[in-house]
Order: sequence, then structure tokens, then C-alpha cells
Amino acid sequence: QEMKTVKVGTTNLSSDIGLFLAEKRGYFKEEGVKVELIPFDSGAKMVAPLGAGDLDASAGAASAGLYNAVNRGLKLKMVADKGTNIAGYSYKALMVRKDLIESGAFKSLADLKGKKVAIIANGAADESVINQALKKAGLKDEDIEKVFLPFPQHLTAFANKAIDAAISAEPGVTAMVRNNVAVRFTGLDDFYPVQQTAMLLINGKFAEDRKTVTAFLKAYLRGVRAYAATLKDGKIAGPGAEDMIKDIAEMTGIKDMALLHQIVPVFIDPDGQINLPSVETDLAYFKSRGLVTSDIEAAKVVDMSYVDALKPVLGPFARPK
Amino acid sequence: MTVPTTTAELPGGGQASAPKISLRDVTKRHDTQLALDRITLDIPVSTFFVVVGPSGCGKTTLLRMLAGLDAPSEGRIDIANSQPGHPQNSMVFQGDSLFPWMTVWDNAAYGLTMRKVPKARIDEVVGHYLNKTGMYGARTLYPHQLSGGMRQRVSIARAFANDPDILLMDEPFSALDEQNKTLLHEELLRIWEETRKTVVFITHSVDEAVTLGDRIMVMTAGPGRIKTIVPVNLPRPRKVVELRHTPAYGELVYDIWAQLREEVDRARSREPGSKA
Amino acid sequence: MTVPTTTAELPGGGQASAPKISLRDVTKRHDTQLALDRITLDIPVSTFFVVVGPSGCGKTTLLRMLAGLDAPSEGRIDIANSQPGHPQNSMVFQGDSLFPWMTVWDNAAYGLTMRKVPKARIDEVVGHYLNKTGMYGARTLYPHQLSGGMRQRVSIARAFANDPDILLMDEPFSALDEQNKTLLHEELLRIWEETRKTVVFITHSVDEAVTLGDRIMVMTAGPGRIKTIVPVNLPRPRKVVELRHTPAYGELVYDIWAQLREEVDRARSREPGSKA
Amino acid sequence: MSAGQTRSLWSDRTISVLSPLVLLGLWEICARTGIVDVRFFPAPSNIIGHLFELASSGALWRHVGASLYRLAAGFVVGCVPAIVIGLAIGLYRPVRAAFDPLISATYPIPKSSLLPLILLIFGLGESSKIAMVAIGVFYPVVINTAAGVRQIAPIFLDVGRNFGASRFNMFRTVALPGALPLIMTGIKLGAGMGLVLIAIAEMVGAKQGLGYMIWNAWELFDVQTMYVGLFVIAIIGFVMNAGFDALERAIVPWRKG
Amino acid sequence: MSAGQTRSLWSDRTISVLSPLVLLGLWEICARTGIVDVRFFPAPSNIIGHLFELASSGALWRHVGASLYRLAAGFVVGCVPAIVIGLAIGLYRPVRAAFDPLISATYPIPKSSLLPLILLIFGLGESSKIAMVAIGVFYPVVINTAAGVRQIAPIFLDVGRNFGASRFNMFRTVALPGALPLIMTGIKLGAGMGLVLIAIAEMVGAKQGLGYMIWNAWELFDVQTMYVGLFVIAIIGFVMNAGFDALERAIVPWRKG
Ligand SMILES: Nc1ncnc2c1ncn2[C@@H]1O[C@H](COP(=O)(O)OP(=O)(O)OP(=O)(O)O)[C@@H](O)[C@H]1O
Ligand SMILES: Nc1ncnc2c1ncn2[C@@H]1O[C@H](COP(=O)(O)OP(=O)(O)OP(=O)(O)O)[C@@H](O)[C@H]1O
Ligand SMILES: [Mg+2]
Ligand SMILES: [Mg+2]
Repeated sequence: QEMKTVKVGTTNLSSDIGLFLAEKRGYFKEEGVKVELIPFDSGAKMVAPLGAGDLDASAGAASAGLYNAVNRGLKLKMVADKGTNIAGYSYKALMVRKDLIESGAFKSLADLKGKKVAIIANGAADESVINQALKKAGLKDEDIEKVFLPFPQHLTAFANKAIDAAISAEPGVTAMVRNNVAVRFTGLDDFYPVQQTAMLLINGKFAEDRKTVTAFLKAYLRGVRAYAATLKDGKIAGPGAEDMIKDIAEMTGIKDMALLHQIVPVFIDPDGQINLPSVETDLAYFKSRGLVTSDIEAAKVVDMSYVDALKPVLGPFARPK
Repeated sequence: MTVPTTTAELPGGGQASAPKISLRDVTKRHDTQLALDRITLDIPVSTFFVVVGPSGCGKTTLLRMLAGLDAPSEGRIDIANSQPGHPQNSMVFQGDSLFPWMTVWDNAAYGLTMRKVPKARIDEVVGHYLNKTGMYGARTLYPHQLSGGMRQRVSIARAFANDPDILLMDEPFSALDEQNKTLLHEELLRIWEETRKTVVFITHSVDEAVTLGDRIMVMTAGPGRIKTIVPVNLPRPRKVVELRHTPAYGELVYDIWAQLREEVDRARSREPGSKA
Repeated sequence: MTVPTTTAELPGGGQASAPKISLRDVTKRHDTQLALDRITLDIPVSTFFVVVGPSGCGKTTLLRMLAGLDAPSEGRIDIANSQPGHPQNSMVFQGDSLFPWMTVWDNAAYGLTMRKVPKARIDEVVGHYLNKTGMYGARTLYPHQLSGGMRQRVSIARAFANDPDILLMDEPFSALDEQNKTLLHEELLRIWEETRKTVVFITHSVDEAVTLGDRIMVMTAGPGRIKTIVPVNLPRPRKVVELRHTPAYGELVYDIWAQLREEVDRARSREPGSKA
Repeated sequence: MSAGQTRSLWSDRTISVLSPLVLLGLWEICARTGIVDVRFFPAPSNIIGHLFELASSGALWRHVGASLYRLAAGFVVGCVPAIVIGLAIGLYRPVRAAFDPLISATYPIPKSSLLPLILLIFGLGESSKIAMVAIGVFYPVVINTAAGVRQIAPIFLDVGRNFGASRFNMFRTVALPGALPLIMTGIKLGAGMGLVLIAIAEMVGAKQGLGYMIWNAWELFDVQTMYVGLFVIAIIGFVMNAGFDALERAIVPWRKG
Repeated sequence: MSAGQTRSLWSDRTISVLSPLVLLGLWEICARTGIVDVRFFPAPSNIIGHLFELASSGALWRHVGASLYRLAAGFVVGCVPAIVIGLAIGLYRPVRAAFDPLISATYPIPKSSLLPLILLIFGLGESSKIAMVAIGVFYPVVINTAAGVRQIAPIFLDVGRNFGASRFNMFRTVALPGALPLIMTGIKLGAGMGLVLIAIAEMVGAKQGLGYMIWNAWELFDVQTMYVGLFVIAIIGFVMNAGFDALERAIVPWRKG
């Protein structure tokens, strides 16, 4: 049987570990698919090549742009989890500038009022995230000043006192703490219990090739499970942790092993299940802001039939003792 | 004699054959300023035609139109077809016109190279003229390494080497010492007598005009018009040095000199805002 | 007379006063090529010093060193301090040297403007010399709108207007018609006689040299050396036109002409690779 | 030739207007016939329609205004030292020796990578954006100015020296006007570069400006708005260029043609 | 002056080497004394140490090799048409009228925003990166070439015409050599621009290259590695410039000085 080449866009962030392991440990090969991982610097740049079919699949996020792309006729589907913030595994966090904490000026979420808060981009899911935080504190979007900044810029912006708070992600969170510019105030779970951050997307044409997609996802989930097995107590500390950390180091290019031991790892569902309520919460928020103007439904974009079909094949995830 | 003159009226002209160059009411304006005013003129084939006139009267303007580099604002210029194998015209430009990026040799060979003349032939012809102009020894130098007079000589060699049907020369010897000038006068006369090219030659030297020319056109100042065309009936072949001692020569020089003087004086007194 | 000559040996020279310009064993090489070979020379103050020599013999090279634009490769040049209020020297360059980005007026006023002369004075002086050169009417034009001779006249006006201690003129009248040339000869002589500037004047015209000069230096071809320095003992003030009819004038012209001829012939025969 | 020149000027204008129109027309045809994918390359008519919408809502003008202000400020900040340094490099060999290596080494450093450092130095506000534009304008202007001075015929420097031009007058009356046509070319290159960099700078910490608009449109996959942004930048570039051409004709009256 | 010139050339070299060293020395002092924040601006000695580490591990060479290959390919693809079109624009008014508006409108379009579209057209592989470099090289070269032709004294065009130069020879013997000094300036500008854009292009679909290295280092806040990348780009820019200068001296022997 001829091996099909599946082109997958990745950002080489830690949530891409499932793809990386499936490739490195030969799961793709075993499932009969040939995969080419193509790195990108941002999810937004992947949407067009994915929609045009230059990419078959990609790591992505449920941003307003994604819904708009679907709305413009790009046939895209979210087919598997690729990163969720849950209690203990919130690799994204609300960061607050260190001097604000030390001076006592920032004690609770309510102190967000009037602050400059960095968000990765307009229409990103993190907008909905900060909205949840504000809601919890009884505040509104208008009560803060949003500053749209890519993650790598958060550290410099804190150092520069250009921002007061930020929704940031690992490994930046740990880097900021180490550089004494900001404090990890809370994980997202504090105000947004389960937040679906990243998922695996596939192109509509590729989706029709159910056989290959299934094989691809099977290998992917095997990779995810290998990763999930090493998670323990909010750290990569389970069995095989040291090998896993080496793999993550290789994938991300982070050479600082101590940093990798410190960071809060991302959680990825071993069954690839996408948290639909979170996706719907975010979409509703985008619609309320007018960032998504069509009446598109989350269910139209999320397609879990592939991972569902794999459940019996893979069996229940058994966390190793 | 300030009326424009055509060939038919000229003594000693070649009325029988069709003119090589014919101008009819040629007028040239630069922007709005009139440089040449209704020039009507026939130059018969194989004529050594000299143009003199006060500085700024439009001589260069006229020559550029004959070369086809500028178009007249009004009127028409007809030039008879050239002999096969010869370019229609080559010009010795007033002032610096050597390509700074070519050596003396390449500059002198330019026209022949453009016409894809075989290399052996180019070597022969260019060698000959660089020799004649005394520039053979400097053939590998670039123009910025030459003196003003040396540059002018290369420019002359370039035009001679190109062997055109019509030679257009704009003050070609102005930067040369008298001796180099005399040598080149002789060479020019030799070429002319051998090949009977049509030559249009601009000069400020009345001596030069009379020594070389068949006809001398004196132009008026201001907007250039034809003041007069003087035929030179000195015998040929001419020996440049001996010629100067004949009385006919002296008379001609004086005549033209006087005509020119009149023009310059007129131009100076007409000068707008003159304080003189 | 091929031995370099110093002031002391010169008849009619100003041995008493210190020389205005003094050269001692001045040698100039361009790259490796020798252009001037051990020139030793004194030019007394208020001398009208003319330099003639075959094309490429190093006249311009010499003048540029006097102007301080190039340094000698060997030897030394001393120039006496200038009178207060006057620039040391101004040069009429060979070839185009007008700033294309300035009008005729601004070009002519350049030296005075640089010296921050009051505007009223500039207007007066520049107006005067543009008038004298016949360029007043064209004062608002840019150089590209001028003919070759017109550009040369502006360049002359620029140097005259600057009223320098030493006037350095490199073939200043080469592109002018005889009449304009005569007018400017007269103006130059008038300036010189009024102000007794030191003038160093390069020309190819032996007539011009004898008409204007106190002393005429004839240079050798090849690496330039002093061939001879001929004193011109014609009475002053000179009337340009009348002068030419005196027998002393004719003799001088013939003498210098012969010296030059010798040099050119020597240069031509020495030409490397000459095919002549 | 006056009549002829007018005619040829007129026909030049026609060509200048036609050539972009022809290209847009081709694109329109390709889009309508489905040769290009309108999801990614919408038809120009479509883009222009959207442009009018955005313009009438006023949103576009805010973005344009913000970008133009930054562009103008950065242009001045970058251009003036570039001309002064460029003239000095062209005139004086030691200056050239000192600055040439610095310029050739810092010029190719990717400005996008420098953005974080610029943010660190200049903060998130206007000054970082103005600094980015200034950097973009600086290099082409300084390099072209120096090249412009070096191609001035040496005789003009000789004339300046001979007629006693002071150092300052050497700059003002010789180097500057002699290099002016090339300085103008450098300025055109620099202004275009400034537009490119403003778009990068406005991707970070800005809420208005064309760069923000384009980047935001990409994030939201609002392809039409993105094209409107690109289109408006193209128009600004075109108008700027025409403006500089007109300026050049005005301040370089000595140039032929 | 031969001896004098050698001496002044020699002292020029000294200045050229000293000026960047002085700057680096100042930076070093600032870093050591804590005037600048070493978290963001590590001392040069530190960066160079890290450079040697990366170089000896071989990782650096891979990145440099990948970038240089793309740079070279893009340079050729962008430069050759730029020179041809630039010469035509400079020589022929209708060509100028047709191309000028297109160039002035497309030049300022931010290349970073175009990247997604370039990916659609050229795919995700090497060709999209080469295309980005080519675009970067194209504009400065075409604009400077056209300006270079237009500053050729009209008399040389007259000579070409008068001596029967064909259209092709007009390009080859007049426009090209006459504009060469400015074409070289355009090439230097273009090569630098190519380096800037390769860094942007390598952020997508690349696993190696200096752009990838720098961007990746920022993502991870690996400041030292980022500076090594910037430093290496600066060195490449410097060496390229010196190479072009040497080339220029070789192919422009008629130039004074
Ligand atoms: N490009 C131009 N634009 C405007 N006026 C010009 C231009 N070229 C020449 N002229 C004017 O045309 C007139 C004639 O110029 P032309 O060069 O033909 O004179 P000329 O007879 O050759 O003079 P010369 O003996 O000094 O070379 C002059 O008055 C000059 O000012
Ligand atoms: N920059 C240079 N590089 C090399 N050689 C040069 C340079 N300038 C002049 N020369 C050479 O020096 C010699 C003298 O040149 P110069 O210009 O002084 O001659 P000239 O006497 O003024 O001649 P002309 O009467 O033709 O103007 C010439 O042989 C010339 O080739
Ligand atoms: Mg003329
Ligand atoms: Mg000379």
C-alpha cells in the first residue's frame, strides 16, 4: 500500500508534542502514513495554506479568524484536542507585573480594572479567557485596556512597564518569573475551569479521506498518550519523564532542562476529545464582540467522529502506575 | 547678403546633382527661445561646408539636427541616402564626448564595433587613425587619464575611423596646439580628397575655415540665420602652410572676419539689459 | 635654451622683488607615468606668464598644482601671500566647470558669495563681468541651456569677478569666436594693467600668447620640461589689433611657433608603437 | 518640439494610468472566471467596494491618519541625519572609512527581529513606531546620498575648493545639489521602506494604523479588509512617489528632460 | 602621491576596523557596568562566546548555510530582471511611464503581510523563501538602476545613437556601464534587503536558517542565541558589502580615486 504524505503545519510549541512523538517514535509509519511537519510562526499564517490545501492538517486555535475562514468557504474541521488548560495543568496563566504585586497594588482579579493587559491578538481565544476573568471579578471588557502583543513580546513589555498584566503561555511564563519581571498570578482554571486552547485542524478535502485521517489521528493519539503518561501532579514527573523532557527539548529547541522541569505542562486529552462547551463559550464571546458576524455553530466546525471512531481501537487510556 | 541663399544662387555650386543635404525653412526653438530661424540651405554632395558664426548663434543646434539627434521645430531636413557600407554620418562632438568607461582604443573603435566590422579590419583602421592623431601610445588609457587635447584627438579618431558618408565636426580642433592642428588639417584634407565625403565643419577660426572649406556659411547672432555663404575658390589640393601666403587667402579671411565682427557687435549692442 | 631657467637669468624679469610664485624641482607623476619633470621656475609678481606646449605636455597639471588642487610628487611650490581682501587664486578651468545646478548669475557670483561679499557689491561686480562677457542677457539660464562658448564665457566671468591675486587661466578662450576673443583679450589686458595681478595663462594660440604675455614658457612634449622661456618686450598698453602688424610681433610668433613645431615632431616620432 | 513634448508627456500620463488599470483588469477577469481563488485573491471590484464601505464608516481614515502621522514623523527623524551623514561619507574619506562598515553591518539586520529591542528602548507607544520608520528611511537615504556625492564629477569639487567654499558651503553648494537626484531616489526608496516597516511596527501594541488593520484582518481572516489595507498602502506609496517626483522637478530645475 | 595614497588607504583600513570595535567596546563597558540591562543586551564578549559554542556544535553552520543558499538564489532571481527592467525604464520613456507607477505602488506593500499569499503561490518549500529574497532584491536594484541611467550625461546617449548602437548595444555599451556605480549601490541595498526578508521568510516552513534561529530564540527568550543570529547576519552583511566594493573596483576601473 502506497503511503500518503500528510503535510502538517506546526508551531513547535509544547502542545505539538503529540505530533512530534508520533513522528519521532515511528507511530505514523506504523499506521501507514507519511507525515511532513512544517513549522510556522503563528496559527494565523496557517489558515490560508490549510484552506487552500497546501497543508492537510495543522495545529491551530479556535480563534475568530478560523470561524471567519470557514464562513468564507474554507472547509476546515477541528478534529482533536491539542491543548487544554485544566486545573493543575494550566500552561497559560494570568501574569501580573512584579512591582504591582510587591507594592500590594494588585491583590485580586478585581484589580484588573484600569490595567493594561496583553493579549496575543484581537480575536484570539485569550480574549474570551480574559473576559471570563473580568466576569468573575464583576468587570467588563471596557474596564481594561487591551494591548495586542505576541507572546514573546510579553517579557520585554513587562520589563518596560508597558503592560501591567498578560495572558501568557509557557515557556514564557516561567521565563518571566525567572527574570523577575512578572508573577504567575493564577492559572486559567481559577476563572475558566476547562479552556480549550489548541486543537488539530484538518482540511475539508483531506477530511473526505477518512481512512488516512483515521490512521493519522491514531498515530497522533498514540503520541499524545505517550506524553500524557508522563504527567504527574502538574509536572512532567511520571514514568519516562526524563526522556519526555529530552524530546520536548529537541522539538522546541529549549536547551534549558531546568526550565522544562519547572514549567507547567500542557494537558492533552488522551482520547483527543475537544471540550465543546469551552469552544462554544469562546464563539459566543466572538459573536457578542462582532468579531464573528455569521451565525456559524461550533458543532459545524468541531468534528469528533474521527476520534470517537478510534475510542474502541485504542481502548481506554490507562495511566501507568 | 543677409537673404537666405539656396544652391541655385551659389557660384561654383553643384547645381546639376541633387544636394546631399537639403534644409527647408528649418526653425528650432529651445523651450520658447528661438535658436535657428528659417534656415533654407542645400549642401551638394562632396562639399566641404564650413559654418562660422558668433558664439551661441546656433551652430551646434544645426549640426545636431543634421546628425538626426534633434528634430527641427518647423521645416524639413532631407539627407540623401548614404553609400552602401558607410554609416550616414558621424559627429565630432563639441566638448567631452568620450565614454569614461572605455579605453582610448575602445572609444576610437566604437562606431566600427557597433557596425560589427571584422576585428582585423577594426585593428587596422583604428590603429591608423590613433596613429594619425598621435594617440596610439595612449590607447590603453581611460579618458580621465588624458589631457583635454588628447580627449579631443580620440574623438576625432573615432569619427574618422567610422568612415561615414557625412562627417559632422563641431569645433574639432579647438583644444589642440597649432602643430597638432596642422597635422590633422592635412589628414582631414587627404581623407576628403580621397573619399570626397561631404563634410560640415564648425569653427571659430577664420583661418581654418578658409584653409579647409569649399563654402563658408556665416551665421547671424541671436536667432541664427544665414548671413551669407562665401564660396572659397582656392585651388586644390591645398598645402596648409603655403596657402596662407597667397593674397586670395588673406582677402577671404579679411572678408569673413569683417562679416563676423559685424555680427558680434550687433549681438553685443542688442544684449538685453546691457550696461556697456 | 633647453636648460631650466630661473628668474635671475631672465632679461626684463623683476629680480629685485621676491617672486610671486616659485617652483623648485617640481615633479608630478600620475600613477607611475611622469607628467612633469623637475620644473624650477620663478614667476615675479604682476607678470603675465603664458605657458604653451604640445597637447598632453602637462600644462594643466602644472596649473592645478599652482592652484593647490594637486600636490607635487616631488619638489616644492611657494606662493607669496596674497593682498588682503583678495583670494589667493582663481582658475578658469579647461572644459566644462560650471555647476549645472546654478544659473549663469549664481555661477558667476560663486566666488564672491563664498567670500560673503555684500550683496550690493556682488550685484555690481557680477553684472559688470557678465556684461563684459556678453552673458548678462542669459543670466537666468542654466548651463545646459547654453552653448559651449557661452559656458566658457561664464567661467571667465566667474574668475574675473572673484578678483584674485593670481589669475590661472587654462585655455580660456578656446571655444570663442575671434571677435569675442578679441573683446575679452582687451578686457583681460585692461584688468591686468589696472590691477597688476599675476596671471598664468595657458594657450595653444601663439598669437594669443604673444599678444598678451610678458613671458612665454614653451614646454617640451612627453614628460613636461621647460624648453625655453621667451620674454615679450612689446610695449604696453597693447592694442590687440594694431599689435599684429608690428614686425617684432611677427618675429616672436614665428620663433615660438618653430620651437613648438620641433616639440610636436619630436613627440610624434617618439610615440611608442608608432606606425607613421 | 514644444507641441511634440506636450503630446508625449500626455501620452506618458496615459500609459502611467493605464498600466495599473490593465493589471487590475486582468486580475478582475482572472477572479471572475475562477482562474484565481477568490477566497484568497478577491476581485479588485470587490476590494474597492469594501474600501468604500470602510472609508464611509470612518474606520479607514483613523488607520490611515495614524499611519501617516508615524510615517511623517519617522521620515523626518530618519531622513535628515541620513542626508547629513551621507554627504559627509561621500565627501570625506575618513568619515567613509568609519561609517561604511557600521552601515553595511547594521543595515541587513532584520528589522522585524529588532522590534522587541526597539520596544524595550522606546516603549510600546508612538516613539517605537516612529523609530522603526526612521530606521527604514535612514539606510536607503544614507547609502544613496553617499553614492550620489561620489558620482559628482571631481571638477565640481575642485571648483568649490578653488573658489574658497568653506566646509559647510562644500556641503550646501556642491555635494547636496550634485547628489540631489540620487538623494531623491534614496528618499523614494526610504519612504517605501518606511511604509513597509510601519506595517511591521503596527503589528505590536497598536490599535490603529494600516499595519494593525492588515495584521488584524489576517488574524480574523477578513481577507477583503486585508486587501483594502494593502491597497491603501499601495496608493499611499504611489502618491508619495508622485509627490517626490514633483518635488524633484521643482528643486532640480537644472535637469534636462 | 603614490606613497601618500598607500598610507591613506592604510589608515582608512584602520579606521574601518576600529570603528565597529570601538562601538562593541562601548557596549561591553555598558554591559559590564550595568548601564544596559544584560538580560536584554548581553555583553558582546558573552555573545561571541556563545557564537563559538554554537559554531563548534555545528548548528550555526547549518543555519548559515541554509540562509546563504536562499539568499544567493533569490539574489540572482531578483537582480537580473531588476537590472534589465531598470535599464529599460531609464532609457525609454514609455517603459518608464508603464513601470514607474507599478513599482512605486507595489514597493511599499509590506512584505511581511504578503507572506501568507506568497506561501499560497510558491508553496511552503524553498521557492517561497527564494521569492521573498528576490522581491527584496528587486526593488532597490530596479529603482537605482533606472536612476543611474537617468543621470548619465545625455551626450553619451547621443554618441551611442550617432554611432549606430543597436537597442541592445545601447544597453550594453552606454546604459549599463554608465549606470554601473549606481547599480552597484542598488545591489548593495538589495542584498541587505534580501537578508532582512530572508529572516521573515524563514519564520515559516523552515527548520533551519538564521531567520528561523533568531525567531525561535525569541520565542524561547534565548537572548544570547538571538544575538548570535543578529551578529552573524551583520557579519554576512559586512562581508557582502566588502565583496561588492571589491567587485565594483574590479568592474569600474575607469572611476577615479
Ligand atoms: N537645451 C537647451 N535649452 C535651451 N536653450 C538652449 C539649449 N541648447 C542651446 N540653447 C540655446 O540655443 C542657442 C544656440 O546654441 P548652440 O549650442 O547651437 O550655439 P553655438 O552656435 O554652437 O555656440 P558655440 O559656438 O558657443 O558653441 C544658444 O543661445 C543657447 O543658449
Ligand atoms: N588623472 C590622470 N591619471 C593619469 N594620467 C594623467 C591624469 N591626468 C593627466 N594625465 C596625463 O598627464 C599628462 C599631462 O596632462 P595635462 O592635462 O597636464 O596636459 P595638457 O598640457 O594640459 O594638455 P592639453 O593641452 O591637451 O590640455 C598627459 O599625458 C595625461 O595623459
Ligand atoms: Mg557649439
Ligand atoms: Mg590641458
